[in-house]
Amino acid sequence: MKSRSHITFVSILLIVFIASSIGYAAPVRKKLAVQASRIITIAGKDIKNGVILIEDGTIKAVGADVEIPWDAFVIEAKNQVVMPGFVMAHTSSGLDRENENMPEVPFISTFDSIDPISTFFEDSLRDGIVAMLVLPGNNTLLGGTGTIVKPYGRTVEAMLIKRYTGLKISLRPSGNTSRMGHMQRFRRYMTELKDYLEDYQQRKTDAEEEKKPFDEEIDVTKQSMVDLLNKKLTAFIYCDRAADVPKAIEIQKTHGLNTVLVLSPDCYKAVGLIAKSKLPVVLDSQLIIWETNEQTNEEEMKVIPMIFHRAGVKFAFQTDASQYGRRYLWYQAATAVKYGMKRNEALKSITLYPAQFIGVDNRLGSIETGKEATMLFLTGDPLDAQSWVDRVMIAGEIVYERAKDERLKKLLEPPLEIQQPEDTD
Amino acid sequence: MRIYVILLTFLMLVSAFVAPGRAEITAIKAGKILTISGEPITDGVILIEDGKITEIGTGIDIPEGAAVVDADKKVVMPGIVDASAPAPVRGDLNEQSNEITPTLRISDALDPQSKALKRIVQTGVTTLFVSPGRQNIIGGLGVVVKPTGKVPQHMVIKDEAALTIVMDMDPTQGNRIPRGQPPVNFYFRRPGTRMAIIWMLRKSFFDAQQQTDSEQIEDPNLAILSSVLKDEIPIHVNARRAIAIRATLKVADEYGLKLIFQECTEGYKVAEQLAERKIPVVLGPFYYYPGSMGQYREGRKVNWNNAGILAEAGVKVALSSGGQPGAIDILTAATFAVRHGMDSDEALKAITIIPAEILGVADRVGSLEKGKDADIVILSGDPLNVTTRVEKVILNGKTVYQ
Amino acid sequence: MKKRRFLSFLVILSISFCLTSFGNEPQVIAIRAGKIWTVTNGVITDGIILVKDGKIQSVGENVDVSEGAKVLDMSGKNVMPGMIDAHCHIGLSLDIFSEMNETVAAVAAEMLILDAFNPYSDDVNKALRCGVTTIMLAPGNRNPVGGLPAILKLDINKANDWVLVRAAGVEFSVMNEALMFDREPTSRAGLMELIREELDKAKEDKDDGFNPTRDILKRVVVANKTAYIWARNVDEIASAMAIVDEYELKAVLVAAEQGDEIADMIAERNLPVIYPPLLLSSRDKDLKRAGRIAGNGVKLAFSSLAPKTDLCDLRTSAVLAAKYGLDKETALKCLTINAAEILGVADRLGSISEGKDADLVILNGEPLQLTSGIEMVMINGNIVYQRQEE
Amino acid sequence: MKDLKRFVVLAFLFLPFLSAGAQEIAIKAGTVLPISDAPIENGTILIKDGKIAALGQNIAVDADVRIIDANGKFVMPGMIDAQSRLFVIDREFNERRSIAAELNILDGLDPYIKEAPEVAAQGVTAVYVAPGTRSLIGGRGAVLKLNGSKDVGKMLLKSDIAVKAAIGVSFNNESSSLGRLANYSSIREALLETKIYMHNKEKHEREQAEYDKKKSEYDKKKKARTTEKADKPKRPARFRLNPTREALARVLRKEIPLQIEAHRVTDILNALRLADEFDFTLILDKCTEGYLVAEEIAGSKATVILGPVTTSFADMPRLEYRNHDIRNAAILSEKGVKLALGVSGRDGASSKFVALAASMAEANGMDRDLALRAVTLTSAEILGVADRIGSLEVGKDADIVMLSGHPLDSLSQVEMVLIEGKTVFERKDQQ
Repeated sequence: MKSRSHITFVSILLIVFIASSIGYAAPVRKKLAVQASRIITIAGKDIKNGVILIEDGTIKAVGADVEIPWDAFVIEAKNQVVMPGFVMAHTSSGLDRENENMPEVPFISTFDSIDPISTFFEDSLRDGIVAMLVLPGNNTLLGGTGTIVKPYGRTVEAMLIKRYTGLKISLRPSGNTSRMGHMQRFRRYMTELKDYLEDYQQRKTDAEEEKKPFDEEIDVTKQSMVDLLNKKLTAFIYCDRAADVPKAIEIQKTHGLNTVLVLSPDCYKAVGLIAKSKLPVVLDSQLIIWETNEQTNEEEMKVIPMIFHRAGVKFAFQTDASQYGRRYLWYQAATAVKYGMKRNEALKSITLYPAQFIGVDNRLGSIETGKEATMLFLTGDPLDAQSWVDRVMIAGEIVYERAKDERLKKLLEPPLEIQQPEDTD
Repeated sequence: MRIYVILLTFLMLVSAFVAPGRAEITAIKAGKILTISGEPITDGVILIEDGKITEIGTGIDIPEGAAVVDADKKVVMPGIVDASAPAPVRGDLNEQSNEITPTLRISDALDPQSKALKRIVQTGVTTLFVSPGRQNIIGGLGVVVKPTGKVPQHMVIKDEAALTIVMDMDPTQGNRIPRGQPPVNFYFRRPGTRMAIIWMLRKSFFDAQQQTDSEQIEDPNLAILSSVLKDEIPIHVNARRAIAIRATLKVADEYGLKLIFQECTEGYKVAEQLAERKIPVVLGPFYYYPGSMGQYREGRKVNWNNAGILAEAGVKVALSSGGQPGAIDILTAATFAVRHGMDSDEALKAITIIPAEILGVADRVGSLEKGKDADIVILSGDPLNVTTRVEKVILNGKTVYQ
Repeated sequence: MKKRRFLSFLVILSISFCLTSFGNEPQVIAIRAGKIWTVTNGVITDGIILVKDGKIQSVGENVDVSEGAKVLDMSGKNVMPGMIDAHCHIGLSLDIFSEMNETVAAVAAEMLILDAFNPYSDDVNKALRCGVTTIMLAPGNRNPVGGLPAILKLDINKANDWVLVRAAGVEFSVMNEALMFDREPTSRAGLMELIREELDKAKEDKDDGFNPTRDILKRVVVANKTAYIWARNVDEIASAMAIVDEYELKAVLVAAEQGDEIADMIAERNLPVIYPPLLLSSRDKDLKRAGRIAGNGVKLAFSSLAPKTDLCDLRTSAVLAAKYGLDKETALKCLTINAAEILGVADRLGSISEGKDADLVILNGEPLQLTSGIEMVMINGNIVYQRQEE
Repeated sequence: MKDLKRFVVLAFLFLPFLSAGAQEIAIKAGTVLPISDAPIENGTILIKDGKIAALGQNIAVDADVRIIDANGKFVMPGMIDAQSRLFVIDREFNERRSIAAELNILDGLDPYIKEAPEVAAQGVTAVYVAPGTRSLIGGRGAVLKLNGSKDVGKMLLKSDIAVKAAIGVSFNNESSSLGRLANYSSIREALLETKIYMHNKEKHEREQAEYDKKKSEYDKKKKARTTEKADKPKRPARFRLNPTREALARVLRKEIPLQIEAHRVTDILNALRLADEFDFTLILDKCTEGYLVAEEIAGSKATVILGPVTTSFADMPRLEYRNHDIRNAAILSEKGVKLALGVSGRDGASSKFVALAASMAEANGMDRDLALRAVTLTSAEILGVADRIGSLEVGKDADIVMLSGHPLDSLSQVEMVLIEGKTVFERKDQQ
C-alpha cells in the first residue's frame, strides 16, 4: 500500500517538475499593469513614466496618470522603453524552399511549409519582430497564398495569426523566358480564368433555368485566384525592375485587385507612378544603391527610403538575414533616419504601416486601448545600436526574456577558461 | 635621341619642385574633435596647409584669407584606415599559375577608376590596404593606398607593405590542367590538403633561410622571403579557424616571423597565445551563423564578441570591412562591435590608429596630430551611432565628398 | 653597205630601247584636280600633281606639264593622300580571330604576323575600294608579348616591294584580354611581373645560347625599336606608362580609348596613340574622347582593327571624331601624316609633297564627308582601283 | 598646341512636358526639306497642338505665335531607325520558343534607360523595335517616339506594326543548311495551321449565330409555351482562342505585315515564295545579300528594311555578313525596290547613326534624295505610320529636326529637335 502511494507521489512530483522546466512562462494572468519610464505608443505621442493596463491580453488603458487596480500584477520596466512589437510585411524565409518551379501555382500555401524550429523565427523573436507575413519567393509567376504568423510557438497552428491572407505574383521572368513571355503567360492565365468563370456562370444559370440542384464547387486550383478577383485576398506583386511598376499598376487597375507592391531597389525610378497610384509599398532590404552619374563619372548614393518618403509614399521595410546590418528592422529604420527621415515616420514603417498593409492593424502596430497587448521592452531608444530587446510580450504573456536566452549567451561570452592546449576541434 | 630623353626628365623634375602657388590654408571649426591619439577637444580648430595638419587645438586664431569649414555642431574624426578593403583591381587578384608567388606586387594592378574606391571614400575611409588574393599560399606583396589620384603611382603611400600568406583551405581549390598541356599527375596547383600547405610554406622559408646564409641570392622570390625573415617586411596571415592559427604560430616560432593575422574569425579561442606573442589582429566582418554552406562545412564556430574578447585579452585589434565589396561600411562594423561588447574607445582606435600602426603608416595617418596628413571625416554626430551620417570627407586637405 | 646596215641596226636598237624604256619606264602622269588636300601645306584648288617613276615630282597651281605626260582630268574632284590604317588584322584567315593570337604561350615575341598574311584574300581589294593604301598588320591583344607587326602597301599584285617593313617593333598587351584562367599570367599583377621579367632578361644581355625572345626584346629595350602597347582603360594605360618610364621604351599606345582621362600625362611622355574605331562605342561620352586626346597635344592616328570593324570605316572614325569635337585639319592628319609618322614611314607616305610616293585617292566630294564616294585609287603611280559606272 | 576653336557641349535641355494648351509655334527656316515634295527655300512651318498646321513660302504668322528663328538652317522631319534596340532589355532577345507570335515587344521595354536623349539629340525622333531572332516567329514589334516620357503608353506611336520572323539566322555563328530549311518549313507549317484555325473559327461563329437564332426562337415559343423541352437547341462547345494563331491570322488577313529577317540568297527567295503562297504583305528585314537577287525582290511586292549599311554597326562580324556589300542599298534602290535603311547597331545608343548610314549609302551610289527618304518617309510608309510621321505635311505630327547643314552632310550639327511641338533637345553652343 505504502509503495503505491509512494509511486503516485513521485509521479506527481515528476509532472510538476516537467511542467515548470519546459519553461512555460507564468500562467497568463487576468490583469496586468506595465510601468515604463517611456512608452512609444506610435498612435499618439510618447508617454513619460506611463502605465499600460492589460486585461486578458488586450490593452485596457494607456497613460501617464492611469491608476493601477489593486489586483493587477505589475511588470516593472523602470529604465526601459516600451513600444509595440515590430511587424514584417513580407518575407520568404522560414520556409524550406522559397517557391515551386512550375510558374502558375496559386493554390499552394506557405502554411504547409513553415518550419517552426527554424533559427529564423528564433532570431526574429530576439530581434523584436512579433508578426510576419510569410509569402512564397519571387521565382514563380503566381507563387501561392501566404500566412501571418508570430515567431513564437512550437507548431504552426500555435504560431498562426491569420491563415489565408496574401497571394504572391512576381513579374520577374523565371527560367530563360523573356519578359514578353512572362507577361503573356499571365494574360493567358487570366483569360482562361475568365473563360472558366463564364462557363461556370453559364452552367449555373442553365441549372437554375431547369431548376436542377447545382452543387458544383469552383475548381480548387482556381479558388485562390477567384478570391483575389473578389478582393478577398490581397495581391503582393513583386516588381524586379522599374519597367515592371507600370505593368503591376495596370494589372491592379484592369482586374481591380487590392495590391501591395513589393519593390526591388531599381524601382525607385518609378517613384512618381507609385505615388500617383497610392498603392502601399514594401521596400527591398537593400536601402542604398549606387548609380554612376554619366556626366561627372562620379558614384552617387541613392537612398531609396528617402526618395519614397519625399514622394509621400507609405512603405514598410524588409530584412535580409544574410547581410550584417540589414537583418534588424530597427537598423533599417535607423538608416532611413540617418538620411533625413523623421523618427516617428521611420518607427511607424516598422510597426503600424506593415500591420495596416497585411490587415492586422486592428490588433497590432501600436499601443492603444482595445489592441492586443503585444509589446517590446527595450533597454534603450529603439534606433540606438546599443539597446537590446530585453523582453517580448505577446497577448499579455512574456514569451522571450534576454536573461534566459542561452544561444545569445553562447554567442557573446568568451569560451570556457579551461582550454586544453591540443584543441582538436 | 638620348639627349632628348634626358632633357625631358630634367624638365619634369623642375616642374615638380615649383610649389603650385601659395598654398592657401583651410581651417575647420569643429564642435567636437576626436583626435584618437589624445583627449577629444571640444570647440577646437584644425588648420590645414599643403595637405598637412599644421595646428590643432582650442583658441587658435584663424589667419585671414583661410577657407573656413564650419562644423561647430558636428563631430570631427581622423580619416578611417581599413586594413583589408575590397581591392580596387580589375580581374583576378591571384596569380594562379603558381602557389608561391612572393614577387607579385598588387600595386601594378591598381585601378584608379574603380567604383569600389569612389564608394569607400563616401563611408569615411581615407587609407586602405590592398592585398593579393587568397588562392595562393604566399600571395604576394600588398600596398597601402589612398583613394585619390588619376594614376596608380599617385595613389600609393607605401608599396610592398606586407607579404600575404593564406593558411586556410582556400589554396587547395582551383586545380586544373594548364592550357595546351597533356594532363599530368601534378596539375597546375599542387596542395590538396592542409598538410601540403604547411609543408610548402616551411619548404619556401627553409630555402630562403639557406639562401640568406649563403649570401648569394639569384631567385627574386627567395630574395623577398629572406627580407621577410629579416623582419624588413611584415607578414599578413589569413587564417580563420583556430587550427589554422595554431599551425601558423608553430611555423612562426620556427622561423621567428613577425605576424599579423587577417580575418581570424575564431581568434577568441586563442586570445591568450596571440596576446603573449603581441600579434596584432585585423578582424574581418563578423558572421551571425556560418554565413554560407561552405563556412558551415568548414566547421567555423562564430562568436559575435570576437573583437571585445581579443581586446580584453590585450591583443591589438583592428576592424576592417573584410574585403567583401558592399558588405558593410566600417563605421557600422565598429558600431556592432561595441553593441556586442567591445569598449567604444577601443572600437574607435580599432578603425584609425591601430590599423595605421599595423600597416606601418602611423607617422602619416590614423590620428589628428600636427604634421600628419589632413585626412578628416566630419560626421553629423557620435560616429558609433547608426543614425549618424558622414557629412564631409577631406583627403590630403582637399574635400573629396560632401 | 655593211656599215649602213650596221648604222640602221643601231638606230632601230636605240628606238626600241627608248620605246621599251618608254614602255616600262612609267611616263610622267599629270593629274589635274579641283581640290588637292596636301595635308602638310593646305588645300590647293585647281592644281596639278606631276607623278614620275611612282613618286610625286611636283604639286602646285601652275606646274608646267611636259608634253609627253599622260593627263588625268579630275577637275571637279578632290584628291587626298592614300589613307593609312595604323592597326588592323586583315587577310589573316576566315576564322576571324584564330590567326591573330598565339594563345598557348603567353610570350610569343618571335611570331611574325607577316607569315600568316594571305596577300590574295579579298580583304585587300575591299581595302583598296575604301581608299586605304597602307596598313600596319598586327597581332591581337591576347598575349602579353604578342609578336612582330608588319607595315604593308596594298598594291600587292603590281609591285614587288609591297612589304615596307617586315618587323616594325614588338607588340605588347597589358589589357585584361591578355589574361587567361589556365595560362601563365592569370592576374594583372602577374602580367606586369612577366613583362618586367622578360625585359630584364633582355637587358642583362647574358648570351646563354639561342634565345629568340631575348634577341627580339633587345631590339626594343636597347635598339629603341617601337613598342606597340595595347592598353584601353586608365589603369592599363598607367601600367603601360610605368613600363615605358622604367625601361625608357619608344612606345605607341594602341587602342587607348580612355586615354582622355590622363591625356596630359600621355602628352608629357609624348606617346602617340593609335585610337580604336569610333564605331565600337555609341555613347556621346566615348565619341568625344578622341577630340579630347588630340586636343591635349597627343599625336593621334585612327585604326579600324579590321575585321572587328569594316576597313571603309577608317574614314568614318575621322568623320565622327570631327563631328564630336576634333577639328577638321587634325582629323584628316590622323588618317594620313600622323599615322605615317607614328609608323615611321613619313619620309615616303602621309602627304602630297615632292619626293613622296604617289599614293593618291580621288573622291567625288570632300574627304571628311561620308557622302563622297571614291572614284580612283593610285599607288606608286599605278591605278589600282577605278570605279566603273555600273 | 592648337586650342579648340569651339568647344561644343551637348547640353540637354529637358523641358517639362508642356501639358498646358500647346501654344502655336512658327519656324522660319532657311531650307525646309518636307521629303514628300521639293525643298522650300526660306519657308515657314506653323505648328498648332503638336500638328503641322501650315507649311509654305509665305505663311501669315500672327503676333502671339512663338517664333523659332532658323534662317540659314535646314529643317526636316524627324528620322526613323527601322532596326533599333533602344529601350529593349537584353533578355528579350533570348526568348527561345519557336513560334511565339502572341508576344508583344511592349512587355519587354524599359523606358528608364539613359540612352534615349542622346539618340534624340541626333535627330532620330522615332524607332521601330521588334523581338529578337532566337525564335522563329518572335512576336510583334512597335514604333516608339523619343519624346522623353517614362511611360510606355505615351511613347507608343503604334503597336502591332508587324509580326517578326527569321529564316536561316545563325545562332552564335553556327548554322546548317538543313537548319535553315527547317526554319522555312516550320514557318510555313505555322501559317497553314493558322489557315485551318481561321476556318474552324468561322465555322464556330456560324454555329454560334445559328444557335443564337434558334435560342431566341425557342425562348419566344417557351414564353408562348408551344414547345417542350426536347428540341432545346444545343449550345456549341466553347471555341478556345489561341493568341498565337490570332496574331498570325491578322497577318493572313493582311491587317499587319509579316517581317522576315533573311540574309542569304536562299532565305530571301524562301521568304518571297512564302509571300506568294500565302499572299501576305512581306517586309524583308536585313536582306544582306539582296543585291544578288535584286530583280526577284523588285518583281515581288515585298518592301525591304536594309540591315547594317556597314558591318561595323553590328557586334561581332557574323556568318551572314560574309558577302555583305556596301553597295547593296544602291543596287536595290536602282532596281526600284521600296527601301528603308536601319542601323541595326550593337546597342540602343547606336540608333543615333541613322544619318551616318544614309550618307554611307549615298557614298556608294544611292541617289541622295532616295537615301534621305529611306530614313524618313519610306521607312514610315513601310512601317505603316506614314499618316503621322515621316514627312512635313499639313496634318502630320510636328516631329521636326533643325540642323546647321544638310542632314547627310556629315559635319552638320543638330540644333533643335521638336516632337509634337515640344522641344526635346536644343544645342547649347559654348563660344
